[in-house]
Amino acid sequence: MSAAVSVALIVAAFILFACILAGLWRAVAGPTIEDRLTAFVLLGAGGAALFIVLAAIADLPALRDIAIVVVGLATIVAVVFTRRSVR
Amino acid sequence: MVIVDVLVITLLAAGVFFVVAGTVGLLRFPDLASRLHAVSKADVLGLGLIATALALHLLITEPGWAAVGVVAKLALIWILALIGTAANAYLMAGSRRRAEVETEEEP
Amino acid sequence: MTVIAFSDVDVLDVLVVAAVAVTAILAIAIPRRVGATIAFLVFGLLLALLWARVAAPDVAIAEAALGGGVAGALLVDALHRRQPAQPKRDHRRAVAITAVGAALGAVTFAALATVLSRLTAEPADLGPLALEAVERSGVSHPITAVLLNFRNLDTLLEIAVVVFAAVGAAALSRDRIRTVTDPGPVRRVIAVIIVPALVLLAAWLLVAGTSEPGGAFQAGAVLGAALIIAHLCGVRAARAAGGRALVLVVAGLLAFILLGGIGLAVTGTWLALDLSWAFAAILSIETLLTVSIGVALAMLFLAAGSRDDAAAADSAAAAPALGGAA
Amino acid sequence: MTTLQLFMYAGAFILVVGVAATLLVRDLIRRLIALNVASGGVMLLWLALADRGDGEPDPVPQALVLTGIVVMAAVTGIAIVLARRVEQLDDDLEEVEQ
Repeated sequence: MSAAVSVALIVAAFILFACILAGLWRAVAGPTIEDRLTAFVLLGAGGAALFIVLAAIADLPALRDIAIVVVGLATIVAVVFTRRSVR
Repeated sequence: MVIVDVLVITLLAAGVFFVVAGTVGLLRFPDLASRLHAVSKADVLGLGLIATALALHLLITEPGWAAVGVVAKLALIWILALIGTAANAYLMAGSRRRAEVETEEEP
Repeated sequence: MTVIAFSDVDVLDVLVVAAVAVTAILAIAIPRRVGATIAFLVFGLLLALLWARVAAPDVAIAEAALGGGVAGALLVDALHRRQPAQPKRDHRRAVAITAVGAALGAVTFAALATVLSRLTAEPADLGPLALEAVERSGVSHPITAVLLNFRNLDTLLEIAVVVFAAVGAAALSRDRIRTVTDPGPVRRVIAVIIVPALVLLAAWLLVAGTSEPGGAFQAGAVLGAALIIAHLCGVRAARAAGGRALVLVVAGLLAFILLGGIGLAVTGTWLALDLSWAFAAILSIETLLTVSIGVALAMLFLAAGSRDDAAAADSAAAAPALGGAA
Repeated sequence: MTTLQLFMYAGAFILVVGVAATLLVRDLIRRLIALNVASGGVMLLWLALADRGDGEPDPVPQALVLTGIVVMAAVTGIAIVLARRVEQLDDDLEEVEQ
């Protein structure tokens, strides 16, 4: 891996990490319960992005498996939360 | 090699840009619908670009069946994220709209 | 990697640990349930990242699958309930209690830190022994070897705990979350695409677990989440309640006990496996355990959410729906 | 400070904070979350210890933690059933009093 690409990957990891933590602000600020849960929509995509970037940086292939699990299960929160709206 | 590096870094930067844009939208937009719009579209696009950058980099630097397997995993992650995030946004927005309709009808 | 080595104390490690600590504090300090729950689920995701970092990918996958799956579903479903108003406490008393708690916590932390600082850097001798014996276990992945061969009594007791929790939860609540009959287009798409993908993922984790990270627990956690999603998206066959589910849950436990008996009969030792059939035994018991754990977790969820449904039914039809267990 | 120490002390800190909150918080669901946080601290401690030294990590503590995660999920499930039952009974009691 060339130095330029590895530096770019590390910078990307830091920014993605900051994005996920920033999403917590919406979880705290609300105002509605749906707004708070929107932080999860972010986790489903941004979290997976962070995991695959870290998998490339640290050479941990397991992080890609974790990313698959995370995106696969990302719908469960919304499906469970809205379950009373369908019969 | 340099051209590939430039391409990879450009894709990566574009991907990170879209994720950041989605997050800023989530934090700064005024209501749920626009926040969902920002975060569900921009973030998944960002994920796709980042996955493309990683896949391209891997295929060029370490060509072989192992790389193809990893690329398949990255593609699976992106497809699942496409469907999952869109479904999430739809369900959340629908839930909010129903709650608003109910509060309008009640009083 | 030159700029940031992932092996020494590096910026990313410190950042992840700091974020884990911050989300932990947020999860316990935010007074509203919604905020606390979300902070806890983010905490779980960051833990998964940390587990991958401490060379425990199996645990990381299990954490992501359970924290983001069944445990997340259980906690999010509890959000619908109105948070009961806290009884007003004397402010000064509350401050005093918190101060005493913080002081005791500080003392406990100091004691723990003292013990930890005296630990030697030498690893315990059990680890090398286990790693050495892996080739005689029937599988090539050390953690699967420990879980299902060297220390399978632990795993037997664990599956017993899960079975008892599922049966207990089912016994405690008189109703179950109903199957969705009219799921709507988006839920139908989830049922048709995401659910089969998750079932495939569970199968892959199960088979891969004999040689690389994965195994019955991770597969069971993913399967449980898939069953919950399927149930809430109108898949009738995914209903994890009633006699059929109970049979599936108990089957894993009974098969494990049977395996122990076979070990006793063939090798003379309870739960021991002979290398000639260890691989087949481990893979088949893992398959049963996956189904057992998955159905048990889904059963827990269906029972946990039922009180609110029952209450809603009570208020809708004035007569209390007693004995509505299906 | 080494990575091992960083992880160990962080694990001990999260454990202590979680246990303290489990004892102090009144809301049942939040108390359950605090208990889960404490278990995260214990797991961090164990896994950091499993990874000390060079070479492959010790699989025994990792297997124990894996067992612990599944047990914790089962405990969380049944505790939520109980917590909801308690709150339901509290609500019923309030209605009777009114």
